[in-house]
Amino acid sequence: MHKLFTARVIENRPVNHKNYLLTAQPLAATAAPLPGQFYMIETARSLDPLLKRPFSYFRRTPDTLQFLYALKGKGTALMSTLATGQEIRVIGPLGTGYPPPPKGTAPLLVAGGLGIASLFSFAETLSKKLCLLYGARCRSDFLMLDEVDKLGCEVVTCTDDFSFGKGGKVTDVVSDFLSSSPKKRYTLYACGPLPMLAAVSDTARRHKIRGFVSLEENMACGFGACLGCAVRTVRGYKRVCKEGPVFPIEEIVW
Amino acid sequence: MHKLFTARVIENRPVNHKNYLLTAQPLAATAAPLPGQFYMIETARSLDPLLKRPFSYFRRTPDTLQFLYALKGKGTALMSTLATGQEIRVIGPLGTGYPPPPKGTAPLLVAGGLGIASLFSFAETLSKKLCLLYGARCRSDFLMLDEVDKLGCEVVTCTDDFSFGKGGKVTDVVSDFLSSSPKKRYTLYACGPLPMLAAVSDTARRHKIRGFVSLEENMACGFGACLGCAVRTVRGYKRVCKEGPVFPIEEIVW
Amino acid sequence: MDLSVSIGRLNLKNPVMTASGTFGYGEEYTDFMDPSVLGGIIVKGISLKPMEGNPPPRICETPCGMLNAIGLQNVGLKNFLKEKLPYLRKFETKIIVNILGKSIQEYVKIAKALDGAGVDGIELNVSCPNVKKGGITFGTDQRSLSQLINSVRQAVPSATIITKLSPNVSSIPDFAKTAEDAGSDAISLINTIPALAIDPETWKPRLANVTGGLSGPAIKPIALRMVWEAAQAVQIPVIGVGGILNSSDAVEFLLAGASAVQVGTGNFVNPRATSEIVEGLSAYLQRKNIHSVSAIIGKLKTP
Amino acid sequence: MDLSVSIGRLNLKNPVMTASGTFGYGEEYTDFMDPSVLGGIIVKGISLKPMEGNPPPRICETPCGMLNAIGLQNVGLKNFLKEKLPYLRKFETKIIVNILGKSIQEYVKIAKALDGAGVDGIELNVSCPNVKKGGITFGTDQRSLSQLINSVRQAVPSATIITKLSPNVSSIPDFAKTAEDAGSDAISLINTIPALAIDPETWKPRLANVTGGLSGPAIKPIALRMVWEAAQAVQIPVIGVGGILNSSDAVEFLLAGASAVQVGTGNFVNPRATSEIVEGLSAYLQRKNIHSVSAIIGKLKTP
Ligand SMILES: Cc1cc2nc3c(=O)[nH]c(=O)nc-3n(C[C@H](O)[C@H](O)[C@H](O)COP(=O)(O)OP(=O)(O)OC[C@H]3O[C@@H](n4cnc5c(N)ncnc54)[C@H](O)[C@@H]3O)c2cc1C
Ligand SMILES: Cc1cc2nc3c(=O)[nH]c(=O)nc-3n(C[C@H](O)[C@H](O)[C@H](O)COP(=O)(O)OP(=O)(O)OC[C@H]3O[C@@H](n4cnc5c(N)ncnc54)[C@H](O)[C@@H]3O)c2cc1C
Ligand SMILES: Cc1cc2nc3c(=O)[nH]c(=O)nc-3n(C[C@H](O)[C@H](O)[C@H](O)COP(=O)(O)O)c2cc1C
Ligand SMILES: Cc1cc2nc3c(=O)[nH]c(=O)nc-3n(C[C@H](O)[C@H](O)[C@H](O)COP(=O)(O)O)c2cc1C
Ligand code: FES
Ligand code: FES
Repeated sequence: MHKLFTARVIENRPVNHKNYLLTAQPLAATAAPLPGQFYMIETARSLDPLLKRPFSYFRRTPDTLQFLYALKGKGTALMSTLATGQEIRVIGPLGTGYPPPPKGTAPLLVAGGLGIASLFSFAETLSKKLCLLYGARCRSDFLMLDEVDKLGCEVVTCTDDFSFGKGGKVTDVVSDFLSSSPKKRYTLYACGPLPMLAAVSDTARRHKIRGFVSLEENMACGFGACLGCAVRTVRGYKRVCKEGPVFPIEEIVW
Repeated sequence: MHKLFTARVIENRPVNHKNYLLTAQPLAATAAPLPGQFYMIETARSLDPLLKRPFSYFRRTPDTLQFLYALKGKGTALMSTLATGQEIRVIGPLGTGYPPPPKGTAPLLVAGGLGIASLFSFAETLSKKLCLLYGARCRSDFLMLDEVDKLGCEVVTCTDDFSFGKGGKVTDVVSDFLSSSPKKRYTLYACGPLPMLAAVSDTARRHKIRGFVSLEENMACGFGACLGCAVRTVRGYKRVCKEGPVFPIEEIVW
Repeated sequence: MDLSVSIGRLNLKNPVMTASGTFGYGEEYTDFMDPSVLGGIIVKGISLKPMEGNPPPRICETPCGMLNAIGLQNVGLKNFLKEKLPYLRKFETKIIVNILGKSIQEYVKIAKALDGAGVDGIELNVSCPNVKKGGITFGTDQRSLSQLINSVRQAVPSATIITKLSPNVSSIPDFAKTAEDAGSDAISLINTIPALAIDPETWKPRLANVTGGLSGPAIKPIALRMVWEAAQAVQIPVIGVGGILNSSDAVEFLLAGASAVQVGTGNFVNPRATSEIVEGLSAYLQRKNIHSVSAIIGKLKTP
Repeated sequence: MDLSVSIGRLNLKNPVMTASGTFGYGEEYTDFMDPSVLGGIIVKGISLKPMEGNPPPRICETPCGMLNAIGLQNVGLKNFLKEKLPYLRKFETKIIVNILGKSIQEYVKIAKALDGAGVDGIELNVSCPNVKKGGITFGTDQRSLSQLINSVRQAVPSATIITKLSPNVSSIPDFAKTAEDAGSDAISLINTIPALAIDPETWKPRLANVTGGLSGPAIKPIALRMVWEAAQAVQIPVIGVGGILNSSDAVEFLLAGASAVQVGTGNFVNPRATSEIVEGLSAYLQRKNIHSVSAIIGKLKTP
């Protein structure tokens, strides 16, 4: 299997005001990714941007990979101009995936905004018994809601500005959710902005449930060589790209 | 009039194995170029390539500018991927144009390969009394021959490898041409590779006719500020982008 | 919105200047912008006698940067005063002249003439070989640098003197302090970094001069580090130069401690760059609800 | 096609090596290429005791380059010998270990242990502060550098010692000669250039360590100039490092006088870069009808 491969852009379209969905077809056999893993993607054939950018895969079909990405800086700006047919170099799948929920616990997925990009494929692999709490700043920030609905699982949406679903931060919703179903044992899986992850981890600790968070850090290589993506854990620095991006909540020093 | 403007790509298509024709529409009023002038074109929205690239304009229509360009290095490679609708920043028109032939002389245009890019628009402005000698390495290197035919003037083509038109180098053809029509007085205008320009200039000198050559030099600014595009003349260094690119033959120190 | 800053006794209406050698004598940019919007114009390096410069090729592009070996081509002091200065004077901005010489005497002569002609400031380009000292450049030898600045200071006691530091040293703070102690009113940095590019096909250097000076965004992180180090070492104003293309780059330099910035290669990439930076700075401060540009100078938050 | 080159007593099957700190301990690249195709692997800098490194963020991208402040994180000498070296030994290539210390004694201890363990060579990273000399780095002080190399030379008389020069000096030839005179078998250059990047929104440096080392294509023209200067100054082999992404970049360094090259940041951009460079060099020589890579070393055509 080749972890460095060329893929052809099949489609690259905006899904809302600042997010795109890229569908690419690897031109060689590649390893199947595990939910939670990511790819390093060449955003342009230029020395600027120099480095590839890390993206979780959103979904895998038999012969394509899909990435859901936000316009952030110059790499993603150029990425959004990739045209159908163009070829891009990609490295992956990389990192660790979400571990399956231990027996006797139900998976509780918590996505903040773009965090859905990494959790969606995980949700797909789980039986429909999972619950997905999906929060965003406002109604228009939700991504791929149609696809999320199709998952057929319990979905609770919420918005910071009360414009859709429950009102309030997803962290509060998690807290309420756990308090209101004290009998059931959950394993938490969270992906989203760092402050959200910290708050959710705290909630998990308070409710004494285990959980995993998917972290981000600036990356040069994505495959463990540069030591650039360090995150402080209880056992010293670990590499987000190699030992992560998914870490057990109790390992992270916030 | 704005010398720095944004233009929208109308069409960007290959005309043969290594040359493209870019048609762009300035989005603001710009000055009308004189034949022989050039534009600095942004080849990509990236810091690499950093500098714009100089290109003669091939043709001007009421609302577009056309550029005929060869794939050379990274700038032109990226330029060839510009898609219809994309916007590029352009500076121009820049430099001096071809001066009109002095009274009593007939214009003799000598184009070597891509040199046609700069001479074509000049030929368009001249009465049909001109003669165009157009040389290329081989048959497939000729560009825009249909358009050249439409000029309606005398056209003599030649190829180094005898595959089309007269056989032999365009420099020899110039020499033969001048020897065979000794009565007529010509003003020579040449654009093409440097060795060709040197040889043609030498021929002009031997036949005691005046003439002009269009030169190239690496350029950073294109508008006279960096002093990067120096060419040695009998009166010291001059700027190809400002005092040129068209220079009287007798000024250049070869 | 108060964009004004002071460089010694010189008041600039805003901190945006052009870097020497990249703005001609001002003429070339009037097709694109109004030089009067600038804080200052730093004129191409002027020598006592005209210099014809290096043979071509003089420039080439490198990743996110460019090399130049113009060879200090310039019209010389006399022509500058007669032909170029009157034109420059028409713009409502400060005119600072970058000067260079092969000996201290040459610098002093030029400085005196320019001061007499009423230019607003003098920038010492010290990347030139000191012929008296066996060709070592003034900019990489603290003693020569100190003597040079001292002599110019004495010759033109009331002129605003800016010393433009070479990046080609181990310790920028040492040279910054040398310049301050010797009486410079301000320092500007960085000049281009000596570099080389080779054509792997022809085996020849890409510049006729073999080496050239690297400029552009490629060197911005180096320039920024040096400006930050220099600003911590001296009390006099520091002027940041190196790879600035837009107002966000300029803000980085101001935060690192620069009181003003110069734009060089950026003028070639976008001939309206400087005027857009003036506007961009103003918009940035407005957005951040800050009323004076001086409030952000040196405000880098370090742990 | 003969791609072999010699670095002191060491014979490399080809001139392509990995730069320290960018190839891990070899494990990470086996998904992409076979490290046995390389001329050599330079291992991440090893210190006497394990070092945990700097807090994040440790890296950021800059125009055509990147900054890093990894903080010399490494497993330490003991773990390296026990856990990493046996793995590295499986590749059919030379293993050169980059070492660092805060005192000459530390360097000597590490060098002796590595020499005893039979590594193929030792590369001295001299960009570390010399605690005995008040923190000045070995790499920017000719006397400390000379003492350091001398001491290591005496401690491991038959080892191949490569001194990795800091770019942070005015005169590379002086430091190259110092390394040669003190008994280094070869020099490699350049290490990263100290640099800074700032986030104009948060006013914070982009790296937790404030400054970091600039690497990548942005610095290639500077590295190339320094390699060219160094190669003219010394007889010992020079190893070129800085911004090499492909075989055409490697050819530039060989023409400038490098006997071998190291690829650093290029490994991140393209994890197959080094093996593609080996193939590309071979194809280049074939196309040019040259039978041995040594025939192009130092063949830059200057006027
Ligand atoms: C494991 C992982 C998975 C990710 N998955 C997704 C995803 O599915 N969809 C999505 O939109 N984004 C995802 N991101 C974030 C994405 O990588 C950044 O938004 C992107 O790199 C920004 O690039 P830029 O050039 O547009 O921004 P710039 O700000 O111009 O980037 C500048 C530099 O910062 C680095 N950088 C900036 N933000 C981040 C970040 N959050 N993480 C890592 N490096 C960063 C870039 O790599 C680059 O070196 C993921 C990040 C990681 C680490
Ligand atoms: C006045 C003028 C008019 C021109 N008109 C045309 C035209 O109509 N059609 C066309 O195809 N080409 C024309 N050229 C040449 C064209 O500018 C180069 O082919 C182009 O710059 C190559 O860029 P690159 O990035 O693809 O090549 P690279 O080799 O990667 O360029 C590297 C660097 O060299 C410079 N450079 C390389 N070749 C030249 C050159 N010949 N002239 C100036 N700079 C150069 C580039 O600007 C760049 O800085 C003209 C050049 C000049 C000076
Ligand atoms: C073409 C060119 C010519 C230059 N000429 C001079 C000069 O005459 N005197 C001087 O002190 N610096 C000169 N410089 C250096 C610039 O003023 C500036 O210090 C350097 O280019 C870094 O800034 P930048 O990255 O914004 O270009 C020149 C730079 C370039 C690119
Ligand atoms: C992430 C990273 C870590 C590095 N670690 C070391 C190191 O431990 N020891 C050392 O001598 N150089 C180290 N370097 C410097 C490189 O070996 C090399 O000299 C420099 O990056 C320039 O080459 P490049 O442009 O090809 O990256 C490191 C560079 C990077 C980017
Ligand atoms: S990104 Fe290089 S080690 Fe993680
Ligand atoms: S390209 Fe700058 S002066 Fe001609």
